[in-house]
Amino acid sequence: MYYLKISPTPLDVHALYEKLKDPQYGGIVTFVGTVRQWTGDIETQTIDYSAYPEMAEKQLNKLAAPIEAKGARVVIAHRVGHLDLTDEAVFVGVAAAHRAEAFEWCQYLIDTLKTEVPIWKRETDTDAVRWGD
Amino acid sequence: MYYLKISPTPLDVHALYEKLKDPQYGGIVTFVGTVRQWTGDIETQTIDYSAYPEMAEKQLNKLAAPIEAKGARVVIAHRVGHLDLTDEAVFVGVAAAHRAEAFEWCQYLIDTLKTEVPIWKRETDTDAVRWGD
Amino acid sequence: MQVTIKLFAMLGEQLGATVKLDLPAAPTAADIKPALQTAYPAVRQLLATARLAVNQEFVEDDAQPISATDEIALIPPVSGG
Amino acid sequence: MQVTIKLFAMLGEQLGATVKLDLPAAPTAADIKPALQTAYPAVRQLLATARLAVNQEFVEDDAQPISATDEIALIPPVSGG
Repeated sequence: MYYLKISPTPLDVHALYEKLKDPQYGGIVTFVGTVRQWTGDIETQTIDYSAYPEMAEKQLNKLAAPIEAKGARVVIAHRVGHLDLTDEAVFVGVAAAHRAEAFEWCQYLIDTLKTEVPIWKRETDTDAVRWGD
Repeated sequence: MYYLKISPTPLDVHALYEKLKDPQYGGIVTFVGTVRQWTGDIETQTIDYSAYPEMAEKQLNKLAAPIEAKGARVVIAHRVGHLDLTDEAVFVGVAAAHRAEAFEWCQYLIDTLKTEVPIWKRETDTDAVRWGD
Repeated sequence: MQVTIKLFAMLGEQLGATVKLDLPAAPTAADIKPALQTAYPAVRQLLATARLAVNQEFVEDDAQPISATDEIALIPPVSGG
Repeated sequence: MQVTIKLFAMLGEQLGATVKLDLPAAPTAADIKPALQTAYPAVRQLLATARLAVNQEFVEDDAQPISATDEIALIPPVSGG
């Protein structure tokens, strides 16, 4: 039932959100990560995301399955390729019966994605090129 | 800068989300509350929301101002009138530099809205009409 | 002194969107709910759970004076969202 | 035994998307990073911070045997999202 995708196509945030709507759910929490201009004194111009796509999708499945087993719906999409300022890099959405669990699970998924899913960013900043930490 | 609205017009979730995008923010968290069909054994058919609109908008301003003062952007819209299953009743969005604060503030806003903002629901369930608790 | 009180949700359904209420001279916020409960004993319990708002602000201080031009409302437990 | 190792991010930029590596007979997961560090001392530190994946799963057990048909990858610290 859940939808997980890693793709170079720009994220269609509204279409991803619509996948979460269902009469059985009362709360939908989404997180969208966008390309931010400033990190302290460092100015970012663009970000290139790359992935180990087969493993990344397997890892996303491992994260999403236990949340869905609790009755929620999970939608995750991550973009790869060349992104400009304000472009959406990632969408994580959870629909659940009640809002507290939707918040908890959405935050768990993005926090865990950021350590366990093989995707990397390469920032082109005004002063240097940096691989994400 | 923030946008707060109470209106009988159906919520345009995508337009509300777009108001949150800005190069200074890297994380956007949104909560959408929709009309759920089942609450235990009670089946909901429709919900009518009513408000004390002038006071509700004042209360939303009081909630949003301190969050915006911390550098985030807040967008809140609540629908009034007659809603069917899966219709969006409320949108609460927070854009912030970092995701942890966006999650925290979005959840704070919806939790506080639910106790401090004069809006009421009147559920038409299959067995009875109920005012929200 | 007569004041008009806005009512909402189940209270509005029971008593109408507004009611007029006679208060003693120099009234304070603390006088309103008891006077309403005397006038409308059938909704005594609903009135007890409602919060008073004056000029679109929840009243924090029961000693707040009430004037005839204030916008007074009773706010039943809210259930938006 | 020769294996092919997939590399990503800064490691892929430095050494290419794949490298071939000779391992002793009956190798285990524990043999891979030291052999790579010997072959590519310039990226010793980058290799140290990477995690090993075999058949698209992070390796939890250093004693896991490695066969010539396994898909082996080194995963630098991820930075998606």
